[in-house]
Amino acid sequence: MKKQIKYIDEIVIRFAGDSGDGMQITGNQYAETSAELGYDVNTFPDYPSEIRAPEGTLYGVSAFQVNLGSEKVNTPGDQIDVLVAMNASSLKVNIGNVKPNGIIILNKAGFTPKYLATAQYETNPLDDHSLTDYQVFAYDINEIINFELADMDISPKDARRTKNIWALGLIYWLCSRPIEPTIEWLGTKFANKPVMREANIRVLKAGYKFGGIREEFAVQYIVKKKKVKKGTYRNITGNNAVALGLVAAAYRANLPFFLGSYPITPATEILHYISSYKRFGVKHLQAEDEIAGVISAIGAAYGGYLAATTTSGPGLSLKVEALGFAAMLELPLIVIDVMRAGPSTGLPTKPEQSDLYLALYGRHGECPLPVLAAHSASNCFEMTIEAARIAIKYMTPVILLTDGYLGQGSEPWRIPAIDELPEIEVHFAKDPKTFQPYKRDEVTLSRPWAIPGTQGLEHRIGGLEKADITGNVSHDPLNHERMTILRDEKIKRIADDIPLAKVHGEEKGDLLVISWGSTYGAVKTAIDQLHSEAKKVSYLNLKYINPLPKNLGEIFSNFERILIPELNMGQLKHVLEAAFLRPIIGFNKIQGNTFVVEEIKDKILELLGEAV
Amino acid sequence: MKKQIKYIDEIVIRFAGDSGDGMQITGNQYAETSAELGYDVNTFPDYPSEIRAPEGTLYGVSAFQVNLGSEKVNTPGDQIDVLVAMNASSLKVNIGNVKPNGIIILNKAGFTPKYLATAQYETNPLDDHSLTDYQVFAYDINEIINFELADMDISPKDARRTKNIWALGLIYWLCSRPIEPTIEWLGTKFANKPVMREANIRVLKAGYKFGGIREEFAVQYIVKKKKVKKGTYRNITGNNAVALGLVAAAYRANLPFFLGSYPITPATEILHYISSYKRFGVKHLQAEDEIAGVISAIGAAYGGYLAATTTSGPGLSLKVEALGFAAMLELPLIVIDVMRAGPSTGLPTKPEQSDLYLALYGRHGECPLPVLAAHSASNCFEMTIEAARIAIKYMTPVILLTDGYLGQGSEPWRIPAIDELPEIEVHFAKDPKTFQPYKRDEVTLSRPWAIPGTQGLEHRIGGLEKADITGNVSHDPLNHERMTILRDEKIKRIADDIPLAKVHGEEKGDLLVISWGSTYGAVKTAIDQLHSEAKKVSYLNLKYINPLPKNLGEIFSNFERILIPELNMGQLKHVLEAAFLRPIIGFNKIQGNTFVVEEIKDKILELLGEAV
Amino acid sequence: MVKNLIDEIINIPHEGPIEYTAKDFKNDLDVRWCPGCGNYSILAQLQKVLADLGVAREDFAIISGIGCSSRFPYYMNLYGVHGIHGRALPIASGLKIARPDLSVWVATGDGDNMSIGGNHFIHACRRNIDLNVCMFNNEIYSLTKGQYSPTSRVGQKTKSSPYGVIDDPFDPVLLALGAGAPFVARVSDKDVALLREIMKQGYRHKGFSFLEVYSNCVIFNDGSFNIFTNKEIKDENTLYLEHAKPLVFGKNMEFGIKLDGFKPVLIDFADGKSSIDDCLVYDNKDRVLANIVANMVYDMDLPRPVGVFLDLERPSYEFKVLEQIKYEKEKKGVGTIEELLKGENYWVID
Amino acid sequence: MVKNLIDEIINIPHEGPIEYTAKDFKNDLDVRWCPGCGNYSILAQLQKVLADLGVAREDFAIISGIGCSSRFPYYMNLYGVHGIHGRALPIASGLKIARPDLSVWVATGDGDNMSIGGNHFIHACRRNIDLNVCMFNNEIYSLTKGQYSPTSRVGQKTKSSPYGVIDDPFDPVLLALGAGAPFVARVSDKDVALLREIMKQGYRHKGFSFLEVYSNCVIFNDGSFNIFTNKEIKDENTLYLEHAKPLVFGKNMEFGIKLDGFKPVLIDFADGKSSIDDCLVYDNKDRVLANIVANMVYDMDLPRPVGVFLDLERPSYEFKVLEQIKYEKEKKGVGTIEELLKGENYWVID
Ligand SMILES: Cc1ncc(C[n+]2csc(CCOP(=O)(O)OP(=O)(O)O)c2C)c(N)n1
Ligand SMILES: Cc1ncc(C[n+]2csc(CCOP(=O)(O)OP(=O)(O)O)c2C)c(N)n1
Ligand code: SF4
Ligand code: SF4
Ligand SMILES: [Mg+2]
Ligand SMILES: [Mg+2]
Repeated sequence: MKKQIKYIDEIVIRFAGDSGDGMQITGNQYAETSAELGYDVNTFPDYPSEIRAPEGTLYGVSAFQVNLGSEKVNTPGDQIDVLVAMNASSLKVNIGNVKPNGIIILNKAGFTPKYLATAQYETNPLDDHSLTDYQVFAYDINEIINFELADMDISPKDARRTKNIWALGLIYWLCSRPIEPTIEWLGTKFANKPVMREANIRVLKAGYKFGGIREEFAVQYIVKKKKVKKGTYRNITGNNAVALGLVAAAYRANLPFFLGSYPITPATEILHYISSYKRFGVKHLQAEDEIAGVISAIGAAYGGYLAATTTSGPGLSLKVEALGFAAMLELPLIVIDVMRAGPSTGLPTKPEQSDLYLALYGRHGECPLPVLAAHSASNCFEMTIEAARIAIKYMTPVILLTDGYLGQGSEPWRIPAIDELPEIEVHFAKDPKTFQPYKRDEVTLSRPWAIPGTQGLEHRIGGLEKADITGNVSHDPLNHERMTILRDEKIKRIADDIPLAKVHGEEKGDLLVISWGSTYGAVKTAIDQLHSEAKKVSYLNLKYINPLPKNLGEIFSNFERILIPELNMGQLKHVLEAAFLRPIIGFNKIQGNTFVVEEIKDKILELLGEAV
Repeated sequence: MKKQIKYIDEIVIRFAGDSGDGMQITGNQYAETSAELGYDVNTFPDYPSEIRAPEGTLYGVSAFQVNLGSEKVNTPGDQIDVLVAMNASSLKVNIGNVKPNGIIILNKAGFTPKYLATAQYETNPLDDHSLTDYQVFAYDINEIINFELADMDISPKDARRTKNIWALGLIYWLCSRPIEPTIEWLGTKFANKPVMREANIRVLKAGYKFGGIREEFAVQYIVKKKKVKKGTYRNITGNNAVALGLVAAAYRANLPFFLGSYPITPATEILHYISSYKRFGVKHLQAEDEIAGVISAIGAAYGGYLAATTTSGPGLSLKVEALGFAAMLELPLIVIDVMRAGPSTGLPTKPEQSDLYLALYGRHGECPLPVLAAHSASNCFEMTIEAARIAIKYMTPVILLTDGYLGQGSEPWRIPAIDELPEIEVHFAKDPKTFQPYKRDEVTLSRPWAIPGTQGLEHRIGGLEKADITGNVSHDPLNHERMTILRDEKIKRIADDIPLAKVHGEEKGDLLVISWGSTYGAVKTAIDQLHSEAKKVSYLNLKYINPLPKNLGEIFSNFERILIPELNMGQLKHVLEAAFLRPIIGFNKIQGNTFVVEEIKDKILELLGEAV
Repeated sequence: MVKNLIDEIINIPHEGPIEYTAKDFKNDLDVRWCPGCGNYSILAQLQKVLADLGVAREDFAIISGIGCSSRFPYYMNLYGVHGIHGRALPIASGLKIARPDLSVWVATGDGDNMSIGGNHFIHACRRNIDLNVCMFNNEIYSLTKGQYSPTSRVGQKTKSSPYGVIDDPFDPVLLALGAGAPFVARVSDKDVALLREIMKQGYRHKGFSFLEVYSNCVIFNDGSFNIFTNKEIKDENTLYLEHAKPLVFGKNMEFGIKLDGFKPVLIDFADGKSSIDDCLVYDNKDRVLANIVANMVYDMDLPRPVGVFLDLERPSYEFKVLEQIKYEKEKKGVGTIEELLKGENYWVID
Repeated sequence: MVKNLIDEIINIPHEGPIEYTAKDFKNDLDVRWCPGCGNYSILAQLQKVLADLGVAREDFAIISGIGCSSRFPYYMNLYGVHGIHGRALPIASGLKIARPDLSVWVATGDGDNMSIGGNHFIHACRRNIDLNVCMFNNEIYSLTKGQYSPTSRVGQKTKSSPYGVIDDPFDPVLLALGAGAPFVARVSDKDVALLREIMKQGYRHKGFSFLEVYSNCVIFNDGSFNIFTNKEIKDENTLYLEHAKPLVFGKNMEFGIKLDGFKPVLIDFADGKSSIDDCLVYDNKDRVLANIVANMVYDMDLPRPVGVFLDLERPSYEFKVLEQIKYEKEKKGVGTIEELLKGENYWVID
């Protein structure tokens, strides 16, 4: 049957089903194979906080969204082009985000009265004409599969578990994509389960063929290929990128690496990755709690390791005392906070940017620390290395903020060559004649790093105030003031050592929009679109929050108004208002999810006086 | 012998000696008896962080300073009129603060070569003419005492231990004060040790007589009596006042009281007091750590108690996660932070005001809490009750900041009649028909307090985000935003319920000086003095830091310049700059001690363009 | 007399009879555990047990930390607090000290209670506040999707130990005994009758009672207690401790445990040389014996003891608080607020 | 080969002979404990012991928390960290995992280690990192001027228990055993020879070793260990445990301990009915026996056992970390950074 081919620039597909339906794995496979073909891809998994919620419930819906484009895509996409929904609840939860005339592929087996009831549908949406605005393709996928696998010795339950792969096959057809990479993947995945391997490969092929055969599928799409820079690529989530960044930084510093951590959503994957790097010589301790996690890292740093701790909000709250201690010891330490919606337990699986205050101000006593923010999954790699560089050079804990959206979302990443990575210089103290534990470098104000095992440098450090230079305990009033100022000044001087902030768009003007962390995706996309519509709005992405880039004040003075969209009640706004004593316009969303591009565009247009 | 009598307004006396010399007890007794005579008194103990440092060392000096005046005295005094120094180190450490021509009473027995060596004196100050600017009275007090007690069956060691009391007797003579109250006190103190009782009483009398007999004492002082408001008075430290405030607040709320705490300098005395209040029906738990301290208080609050936790910086750092939890539960809780010099262990026995950031911003997620500050020892009582009132009315944790200076310093306090204290209304929910765990009061936005044991109100609360009104767990995005805003708005509304800020001096003008917490004493005194010199400077004491008094912005707009002296690097300055987007002049001291009046005066005069 | 608003509430008589069925302790929220999760059984048993205690429903409180297991309070129609991770015991302690009139229960996990909450746990054991603690031990962190816990076994492969766990686990019973807990018990999720019986015994015990429940996590650690729960083999692998009864076990009670010196030794009655009379008669009032028997976990050839290891009574903490208050009031008189504010050294100016 | 700056330092040979006297381990800071404090003795013994171990001074590290006792590192001329309250063990754990080449010692107090640091303590016990922990037990919080600690006795009056402590204390030895510590010992500050001997034994033990030292606080809890330190009476109140030796005690070794079943019983050789041959021969490789003997603290009629309760060897944690790394490297090849960054699913565009 001859089908029409449509060339498009982007396509957003969302796979939705029960927690047990394998939607995460399906979405992930689709994203991986897409990226390998050279598309740009941005993904986000969206799953319930219950491990395995009861079948068919609204809160049990698990989804995985993939935005695939020929150009750089910075978000998983606002609105859905193609929704795959394995049951009634999956339809109900997601229908609101499907584009008008969008494609919806449904499994009829998930629309029995039982499923309709758990989805709290009064009438069956397949019959009640509520879906007329969409292109709906509904099949009893279970039955199709049974038919396909009829000759195999496979239990009905196992057969049913392949339905995600059938849908994937159909999607491949729809997007004119080869199925071979996935066949290969299924081969490895089920290497030890030949029956499941065969079943899955069969239904993948069947799904693919289904699109070609059935009349109702009249159009096939081809997403144009982008030109990509030469190089080696992989798909990467922010959490994976952090794990790699940590090890790469240690490598560049010629140090071994230690992680002290305690599991917590959505940061745990970093611990998982690190714990699997044994043959890369990495050490870690899954500690008894967050306090022991960070404190053991401090112990390792004292021993000369590049050391880190990884956590999310509640964990960061528990590490507060330890961070003050590390600041006083002036030892390097990387603290990764993968932020989630708070306060308290809050919405543990949802992203938010509300730990900024805690990162900046959350220690007793005068205790400033550098705070950085990563803005995309792959940028997590770079910023982790940057955090390590600063930590070592300035002998200080550094807090790097990411969030659940960055940590678990993925995008393709060009793997840098090792010598593209910044070199990190470490000079352990060695000379007993000149060594003084708190004698500072004149430029950086950092103290020497002297590690046990070095003959003649035996010295004691601790949390009590210490005398300038010697590091002995000191109760002298003026010394305390001097040391407090020195510690503060040391952090301030980092501003001389970080890149200036860069404005995109006009250097001077009416409106400057600032993104930080994960708002980057939506804001950058919105700005790109507005720029292509010739709107006058400038833009800046902030990666260094303490200290701020040195030119920020000057940049600000060039704009009438500043807008900061944030996933919180205006924390960065507050910080920058205090820093520059001028009002900033906040745009805040506290809904446990990120901005969509349209929201940002609308807000900017509103400010530009253009009704939307 | 006829002596000259001089009438004076104020006298600052400092008792200094080894940790074992009983200086704290002597100073305290002098202060107590002074206050009972109707003087105003302000004291500050200044002791080493070592429990019992080696004899005669510089760091082992323990001192107690008392400022006694006919009018209100707000500080323990900048400069010393009379120094009692029991050994060479005590002289060396304190001489810098003695007024020119001030009186110095020395124990020669503390100036042997051994003591001179530990004090690191090259030459003996008694002989080297270095003390010519002072009125020095040096005696071998040990010998005098041996003589006085020669006929008693007392060990030389015990005899020597009375030397502080001899000095006290001499001071009483010098200030023309009766010794009877102290004789009575010695009688009780040594009720079971008749020998020590007799010895101490004898030397007290001997010291007193000594002044009268010896020629070199030509002048006796009389501090004029102030007119004091009628009432019952006692001397009180800030920590004692907090303990009383907690129990009084519970009484006014018709609730029992619970304290969950863990010892930490300089807050521990609050725990000591509370633990001694058993016959007042108070309960407490000395917990295994700070976390269990605050969490057990949350448990008791859930059970309907007025509950509190008391700590200092490192402990507050540990309570961060728990405070976010309490904020989410919306239960009343009083958190007392007796601040000390940080960061980390810092200078544990020294005051500082550097926990303000932590109190305001130190929680992950969006989690604002009310923050109050007490400004004098006795004001700790009032502010504790105020913290309780707000906690209960708004169903929220409230942080009250005091510091080591307030906590351990003392002043006379007119004991209020019970009905002078604010009434605190508690309405436990009772009606199953209308009860909803998160249905808010329309005015205060606080949720009902429903305690176990109430039939029909069984409900669950926890740290996960909850649905508006029902309090069920909710992952709904818009609900999370609504609840975040409601929690924030609730705290903001407290501004409608607290006193407006009050300006002392002109309502409009060039310079407004702001004090908070323990800077009150020095700032208030400086301002009073400047006002009496007709200087144009206005003044305001800030007791509510979150939310701020509603009229603060208006007040600020009436002044060209604002000055905030703080014992930190400018935390309140930063907060108010952010709030009002205008520059504020900071004046900072980070030396583990408070401002002296002169420093503040000088700074103000400098700003007023009057050279000093 | 000082007014006390809490007493006013406590003193309101309960309306209607105090007669319940398990259903009265359920609420209408969906239980969000995975189908087949061992926690369901524990929930069902506790609902049955509480219904039988003759305590008014409003006089219970159920407290937890964070974890799959710690969702427990949401599924009970009681006063409840879903705490933060590791802090169930301090919440419960504060509540019980404040409100000795309540029956306070704690639901916690092996991670919640033995990892981040370990300090509170050992202190609760020694402090002896009258709490009833059920620890759902699935030997894994489930809510965070499968990392090893302090009770996971050496070699166990989990998401955070892809090459196998290398730290030795706690034995919860031995830890509780070492920390001084007066009531210590163990049972598996499948032994529903015994589970109910021990819950009741824990309730009757006035003081801290600790119950470790083996709970099967079907997702992240399925089958880890199979040998103690699988009908075919559990009898030969499980030793039920009963006070004042000889230690016998096996499908047909064909085995026994005797002491050789202080070493528990397995005897097979079939060998003709020994009989039930040689068996150790268990005494759950003896903390040394509890320790000896608890140490059997280290010997893989011996059956796993379950039941009540120790059941000692000593005055509970919250009771001693009240006693101390009473004593001081009797000794020096009930304190008034006026007296408190005045202190000992006051003076009057008029 | 990947460059490793730490190895470069470790590989620098020690200059000069490794021969020390105690003085080499002192530094010139004033020791700021009260005259008469029991801590002095512990300090002196450790300085002597370390001098004798044949370890280069720079290869020691001494870690503490906060308390009078935790000032310890300041008085040793070694690498040292004066930690924060309760956190000595995690600092030491991180250090030792990172640097197995170091000999890591921990000085801590009963408050630091058993109160706020209790969780780290029990986890360190089970995890078995090769640390040598000396806990200075003075049964009080001294640095904060005298509040009761988790080892204070019931009824003890302190600043925070003016009417007497009401919670039962931990016995540190029992807690350590319950938590799975492989090496557990107790000694008093005054028993200097034994103190040194046990410190050495702890050093030789490859794994976690825990030593409780009774240390007299002359200011806030003077004399609390009098019956175990006072020359007149200590002999009849102290039982020295020696491996493979019968348990005898008394001024003239006139008493012994035998087991009656599993109960330790005092025997008086003077009664003519019993002799040294009836005495229990101690075996510090048996954790059950260690428990039985440790439980003697609850019987006031029995002497207090001191010495090494348990001395079991099992592979230490940091050793197993290395083993696991080695195994994985051997199995799958040493990983390179390029390989790590590329991962398993990469593609090349050219
Ligand atoms: C302070 C903090 N740290 C970590 C977490 C993440 N976390 C939630 S539950 C859990 C482990 C739960 O294990 P367990 O108590 O055994 O419960 P289970 O899910 O196995 O029933 C962890 C680490 C958290 N919520 N809070
Ligand atoms: C986080 C924190 N909480 C509390 C304190 C106060 N504090 C210092 S030492 C100490 C107790 C020390 O007791 P112990 O470990 O027995 O030492 P000792 O002084 O008796 O030798 C306490 C509570 C602190 N410094 N930090
Ligand atoms: S993940 Fe495991 S413990 Fe959690 S609900 Fe599912 S089966 Fe139960
Ligand atoms: S207070 Fe006690 S423990 Fe502290 S130094 Fe003095 S005697 Fe030693
Ligand atoms: Mg578990
Ligand atoms: Mg102690």
